[in-house]
Amino acid sequence: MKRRTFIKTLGLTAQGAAILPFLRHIPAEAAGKSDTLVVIAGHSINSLDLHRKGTNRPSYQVTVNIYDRLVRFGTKTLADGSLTYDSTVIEPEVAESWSIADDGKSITFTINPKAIFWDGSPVTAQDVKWSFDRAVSLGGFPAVQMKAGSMTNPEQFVVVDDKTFRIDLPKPSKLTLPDLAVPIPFIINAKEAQKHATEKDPWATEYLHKTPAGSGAYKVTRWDPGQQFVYERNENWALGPKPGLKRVIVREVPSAATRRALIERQNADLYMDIPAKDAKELQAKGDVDIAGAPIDNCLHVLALNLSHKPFDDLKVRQAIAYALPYEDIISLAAYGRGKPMFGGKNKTPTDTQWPQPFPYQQDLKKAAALLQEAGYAQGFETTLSYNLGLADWQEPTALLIQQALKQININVTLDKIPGANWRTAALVEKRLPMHLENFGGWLNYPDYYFFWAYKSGHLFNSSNYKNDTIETLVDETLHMETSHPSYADHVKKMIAIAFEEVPRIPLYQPYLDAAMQKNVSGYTAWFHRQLDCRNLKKA
Amino acid sequence: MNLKQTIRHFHYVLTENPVTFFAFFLFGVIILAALFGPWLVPYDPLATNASIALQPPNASHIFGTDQLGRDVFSRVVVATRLDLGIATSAVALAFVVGSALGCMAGFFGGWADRVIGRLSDTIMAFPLFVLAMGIVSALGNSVENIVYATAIINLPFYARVARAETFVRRDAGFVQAARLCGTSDARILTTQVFPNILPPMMIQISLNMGWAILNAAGLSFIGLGVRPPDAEWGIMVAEGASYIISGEWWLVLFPGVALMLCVFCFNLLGDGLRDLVDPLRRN
Amino acid sequence: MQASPFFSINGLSVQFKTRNGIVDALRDVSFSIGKGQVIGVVGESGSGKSVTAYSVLGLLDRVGKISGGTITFDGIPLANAPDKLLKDIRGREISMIFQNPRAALNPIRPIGKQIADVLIEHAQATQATARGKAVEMLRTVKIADPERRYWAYPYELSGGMCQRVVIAMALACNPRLLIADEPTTGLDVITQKATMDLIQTLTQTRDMSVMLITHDLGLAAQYCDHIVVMQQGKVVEAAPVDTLFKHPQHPYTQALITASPGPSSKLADLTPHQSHAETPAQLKVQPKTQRVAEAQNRDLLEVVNLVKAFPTQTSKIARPWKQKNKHAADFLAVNQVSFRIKRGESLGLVGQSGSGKSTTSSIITRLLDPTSGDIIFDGENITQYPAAKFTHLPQRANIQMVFQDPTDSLNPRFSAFDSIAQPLIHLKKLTQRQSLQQKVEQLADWVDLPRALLSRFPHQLSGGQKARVGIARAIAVDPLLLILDEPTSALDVSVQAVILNLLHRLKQQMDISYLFVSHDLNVVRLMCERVIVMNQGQIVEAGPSDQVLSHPQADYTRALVEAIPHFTPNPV
Amino acid sequence: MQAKVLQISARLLQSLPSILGIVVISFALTRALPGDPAVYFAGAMADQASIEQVRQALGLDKTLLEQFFIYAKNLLNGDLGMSLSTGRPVLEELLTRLPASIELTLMGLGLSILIAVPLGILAATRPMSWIDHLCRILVTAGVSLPTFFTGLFLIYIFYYLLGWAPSPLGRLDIIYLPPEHVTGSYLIDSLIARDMEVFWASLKQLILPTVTLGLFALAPIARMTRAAMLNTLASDYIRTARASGLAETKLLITYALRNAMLPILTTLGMVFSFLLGANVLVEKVFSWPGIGSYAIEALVASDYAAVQGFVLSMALLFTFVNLLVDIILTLIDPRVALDS
Repeated sequence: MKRRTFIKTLGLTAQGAAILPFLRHIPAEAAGKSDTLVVIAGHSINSLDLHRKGTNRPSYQVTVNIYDRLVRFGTKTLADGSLTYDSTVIEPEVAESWSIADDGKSITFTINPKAIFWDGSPVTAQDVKWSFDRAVSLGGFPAVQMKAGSMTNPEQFVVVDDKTFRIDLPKPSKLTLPDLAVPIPFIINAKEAQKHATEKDPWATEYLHKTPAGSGAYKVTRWDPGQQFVYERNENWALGPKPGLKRVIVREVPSAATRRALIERQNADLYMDIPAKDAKELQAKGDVDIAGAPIDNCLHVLALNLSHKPFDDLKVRQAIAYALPYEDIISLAAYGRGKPMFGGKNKTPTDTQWPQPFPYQQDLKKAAALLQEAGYAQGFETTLSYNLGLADWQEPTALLIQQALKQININVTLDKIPGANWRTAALVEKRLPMHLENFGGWLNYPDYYFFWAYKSGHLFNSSNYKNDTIETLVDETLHMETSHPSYADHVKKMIAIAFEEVPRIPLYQPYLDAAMQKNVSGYTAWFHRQLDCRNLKKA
Repeated sequence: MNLKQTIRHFHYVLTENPVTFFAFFLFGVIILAALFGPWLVPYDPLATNASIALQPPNASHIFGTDQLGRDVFSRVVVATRLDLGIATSAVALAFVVGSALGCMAGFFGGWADRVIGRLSDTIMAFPLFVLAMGIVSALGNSVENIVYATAIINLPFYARVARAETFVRRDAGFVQAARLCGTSDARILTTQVFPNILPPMMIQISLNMGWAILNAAGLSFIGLGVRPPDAEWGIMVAEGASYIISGEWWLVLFPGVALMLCVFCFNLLGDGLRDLVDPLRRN
Repeated sequence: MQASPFFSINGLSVQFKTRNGIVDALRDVSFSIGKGQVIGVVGESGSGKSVTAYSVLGLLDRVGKISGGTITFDGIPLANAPDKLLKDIRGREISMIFQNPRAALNPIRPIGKQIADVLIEHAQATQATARGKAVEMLRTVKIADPERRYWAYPYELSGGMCQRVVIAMALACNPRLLIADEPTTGLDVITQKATMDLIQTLTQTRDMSVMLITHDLGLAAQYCDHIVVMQQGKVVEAAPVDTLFKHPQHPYTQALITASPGPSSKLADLTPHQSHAETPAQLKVQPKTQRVAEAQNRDLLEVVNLVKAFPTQTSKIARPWKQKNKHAADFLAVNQVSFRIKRGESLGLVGQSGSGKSTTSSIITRLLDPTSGDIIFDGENITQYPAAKFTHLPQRANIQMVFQDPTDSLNPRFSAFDSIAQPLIHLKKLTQRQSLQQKVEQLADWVDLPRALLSRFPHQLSGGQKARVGIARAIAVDPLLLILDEPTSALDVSVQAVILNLLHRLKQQMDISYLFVSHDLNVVRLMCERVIVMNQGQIVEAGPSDQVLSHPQADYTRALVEAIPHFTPNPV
Repeated sequence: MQAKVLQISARLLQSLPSILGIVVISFALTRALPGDPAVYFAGAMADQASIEQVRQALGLDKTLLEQFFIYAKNLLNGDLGMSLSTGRPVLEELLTRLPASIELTLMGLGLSILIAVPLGILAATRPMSWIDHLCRILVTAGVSLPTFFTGLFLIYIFYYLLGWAPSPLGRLDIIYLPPEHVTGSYLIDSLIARDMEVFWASLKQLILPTVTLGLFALAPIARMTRAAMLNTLASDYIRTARASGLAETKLLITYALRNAMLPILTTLGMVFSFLLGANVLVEKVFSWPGIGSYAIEALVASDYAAVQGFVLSMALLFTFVNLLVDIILTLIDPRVALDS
């Protein structure tokens, strides 16, 4: 017999602090087995607890897979046969049912008795309250996201009885229920966690950082920071169809070239977030499947900062919008993995579709004329900044923009900013005159996008754009049901202003691409852009 | 007569060692490209052209085109000036400051020696590439800062060589004789000692040139290099590296070979220079 | 000699390939050595004597090649013999010892092991017996406590002991011929005598033949039966010792013999073909009438209780934090030295290396600060100025120095002109190009340096020429006191003779006082009226030169005098 | 012997100011890094208030001097702080990653010694011959290539095209388990565990990165070996040994090489530290879980504690390696203790 190391009994002594105590061994012959999936990703996770400060974006997937939420979004099959989440359908998860009060100011959930934590204890309303209290109390991103669903205060979370939980709202909002389906309001085994809470750390962040306590379909059985982590199926999970994979191994491979080699040589089953060029080429080769669809509510834009001259001048912004080489950008920077957002037929929107093409396309004469009207016939000098962490699409885009603007006498200096400094410079201090931006809203409503990206002072409004009509319109529309009679009208007005004023010039709507071997099925594209292992299967 | 002798000596070293001859030839080509590169190339190295992106080498683009349709040959040739500029200024800076400090440490000894010695020990104890990374990211991503960072990490090497070479000459007969002639220490250091430590320093310079170029390339690889769209070998290799697997080998091969030849040339020149200036081998 | 000598070299030619083309190092060299015979090969540097020795054992550099002739050892041809054969001959049949014994031993291997290596290599011992035999060899060469010294490293032994270890290595396998290449150069005279006596005893008892290569005629005369004189790669004369010294045939041999200073030779005898009476026509030295008249009898220099202490390594390591009050552990290089020099007088300062004579001269030159004591120069106590400050004082010009190593003391980047001009520019503020040129050329004339050589750099000058540049530089500023630190020790005898005469002439013409530092008693006697002898930092004897040399009072001086090898040259 | 002990302790004392300098410089440097860690760690969509909250939690609202003293105090207690980006103690992180880097570096160094020293000797015994020139060209070509280029190229050929090498996924293929932790080196640990299969597997993973790193170290070692050998071969004691008829191998190894080892060893110490720093790029290409890749990420994230910890541990390692070299030198060369 080959002396490969097979799984031994669970619960052997842990070796070193780096490894979780559940399981000591990595599955043998993993890559070949049909119940084990090897995933490669470019980034490292840094925590198993999404509420903790400093938890990075790649870590969100852990929460998605190992914790449950009260509700989740449904899934749907697209025309090309690929699966995607359905932002219009909310399904039960821990909550078997819920009812919204007639005034819309509270939602009451009944907890499914089949919801059971890993340690065998049932999920109770107390657990949900503790988890939600934690999400709004620890501050940082979780609190901000909860706030989008009008949840800011622990007092809003009420334990009616063991199996009944109620959320009180200051006013009715269409965003509350979808906001409960995002990764943030996950449900923690409060009794387990509280055992490890201390006075200094009442929310047990140190414990949950390394030791999750949940009820989800998967458990993390091993985590070697910077190298890999392993999901193992929770055999007792009953809140949905039984996941098809017993084990998922996520390897972190920093070099994109190496990742591509691995998927091509079939040493990995699935490659999340594959760069557009590789996606395009691998699709053409046909050896692996590429699943990709435009990301909802997400745009790659060129943002112009209105607090820098001459971008305060509408004509200058429009001139630039007419000067951009949209088609080149889609072919050379996005490699076709982007949905055009230019060349719209109408000056004003005819429907509430978002995002939709803006009524601009490259027309250098028009651009030059507009610039002349604005008094900048001689052009001007400016700096175009982009994020080094996203250089794979931002650098070619920036170079193409630079070349194009040169033709209308705008001399652009490129400035690449390391990922760590990007947020400070672009979003917090909002000091970059011209830059590339890629905000996407988790909740798929145009007004949600405008709330973050066009409202004065809001984080993703890196253009320092301020428009009184937008301010009022967004405030009025944000919590309004889509069925409301004035909803469509409001949204169209907002989009019309964005068309006209262009503080953010959309380039294209990006795709989220994943490459997988032919025997992998069930991949679903999610708004949070993370891998959800529950639907995956391997033949 | 002196000139004649020098030429003969030069000739001897070159013919005795074909590798050095090759290095000098290469050096000439590199200098030519650095000086006249922009006038020699067939295309604008910055001009993008979507219709011809990622073309393999062909008759009109002998090194092919890159992902934005820019001519790789033109970019490789034009990059020579920037690369050589970075390396030269960094090495010159390190040489001037390092040898000044090293000479003082070696000549005066004592307190100056201890402080300068500790300082260079401290810099040397840093992982040098990481130090360069830190400096560039702290000071900001620009060509000048790459030059400063490269100069700082090279500094201790010059200081050390200068110190050692000065130290052995500190009590040499001709230094003593100069003292007897009423020459001040500062003058002795500059006119008597310094010219004599130049040969070993020259070797160090030439070896460091190659290293400085590689260093800049490494910074580019992790995204801390020269700003686009400027053509620079390191960036081109770093960018092209991710295209190896997808089969666009020309993106990385040509700038890579240019980079290698350049570093190669300077390294060989260092060896050649050693032969050329070594007084022991003159007789 | 018999018909077929034991060892013979016949018509040997050796060529070296250099960057300036092919150079003949040896041309048609022939001589032979009989069994038990001691042959001296004598010549100045570049005469090819060492090349001859290296050719015998095939030890020439890669660039050297035997281009003709034969070397026969006991019937075996050695010239261009295969390496395998030579390897067996080396150390077993023919051994060699070298100059600079410390460098000739592997610095990181115990000396005993190095001897054992040779024994094992030539199957004279097994791993088991090698050690005992090596210890035995060490005892043979009179190394005390050989069992313990077996494990000693070369740096732990004195130069003389190192040479004895090298001899032990060479004799370990009882070879039949020993080639000794300048075996005592770098050793002081007393050690030299002991070493040579040892070689003589050991080779005589073993009936070995010896080829002694030396530049020192006295040494050759004392220890050899037969002498071969070489010049520029050729044998110019070969004769038994007595014949050679009594009736030298070749002019070169004659010159060599006369140029070697003996216990009774006069300065003028050394260079008989040069006329001493007349000075060159262009040499017009301004008489320093004022200076002379002023104080003929006053002391120019008075040194009082001079002390120089150096911290030792151990005192530094043991107490790095205690920088003060560590005199007890210090090494006293100069210990309570006092003497005087009168105006126009020459004082010899004699001692072996490490005796403190160089430190003393450096302190007087004010290149070094004394720990205590006074130096009164021309009526002024100059110890009041620290060395660093003295450089800038006008008094600086009055004390100048000629350095031991003419190569090291000239800046390789300065031409001869620049070197000589340096003191004129800095001390005499002579900056006008024309007068500078004039003055430098005049100085060159004074020291017999052809003006054409002034534009050359040190590496383009011969040793004697470099020495002249050094002297010209020292006298450029009309010093009152010139310190000569072994000025001729790096020169061949014939050049030494000329330089000594030059120095003597300059002293008379310019009325300079000399402090002549040397290890060579014969040279000191020629140059100086009075001499002081130093040993271990202290003065052991002082007095008029002739008296000290002919009737030494102190034991140390006596040993020194007795150890000088000499011959009695026949006046030509 | 006592002198040697004193010598070594004096060396240790000497390195103290350097280490202090490193602590200060690394602190200053990390504070000079742009980017506000508070903003970074507050996460996406954080507002001003939550950023301030994070800032306080990180202690970044205190003055620089205060921060430095807190840092220095913690250091003295052996506390290198918490890595902000991974949320684990820096010390623990470094200890798990250091063996990977050291194993790789030592392998690379070992490989280049195996190639460069014989090459250097060969070149030195035949100076200016075609062999000499060839050696020179070979090793110079090795050092002229950027490591990330060599690394990717090797992956392309030996993994992607030929499929000879295992997938470039760090220290061990997924199907194997790391051996029981004893030394941290997978090679040694698997031998201790008598698990030959894991041994071969980790050796296979090591080959490509080792070659990449080794190529880079060839030049300095070969160059120094050649120079040192030329020097010793020209020395008097080699001539004496040759005149005594010692065999050529004995002459080259026992006499020449042993003496040439002194400068070569000093170079090796330098090269080791240099490689340890230079392999940051190699680690990135081969997904090697070493401290180099850790440092890059920490630097990009302005993760103070991690960068400082990395720099400090590298400096200590550097000091340690140099000390080790010195000790070996005193063992080889009886004179060293007395000199300098």
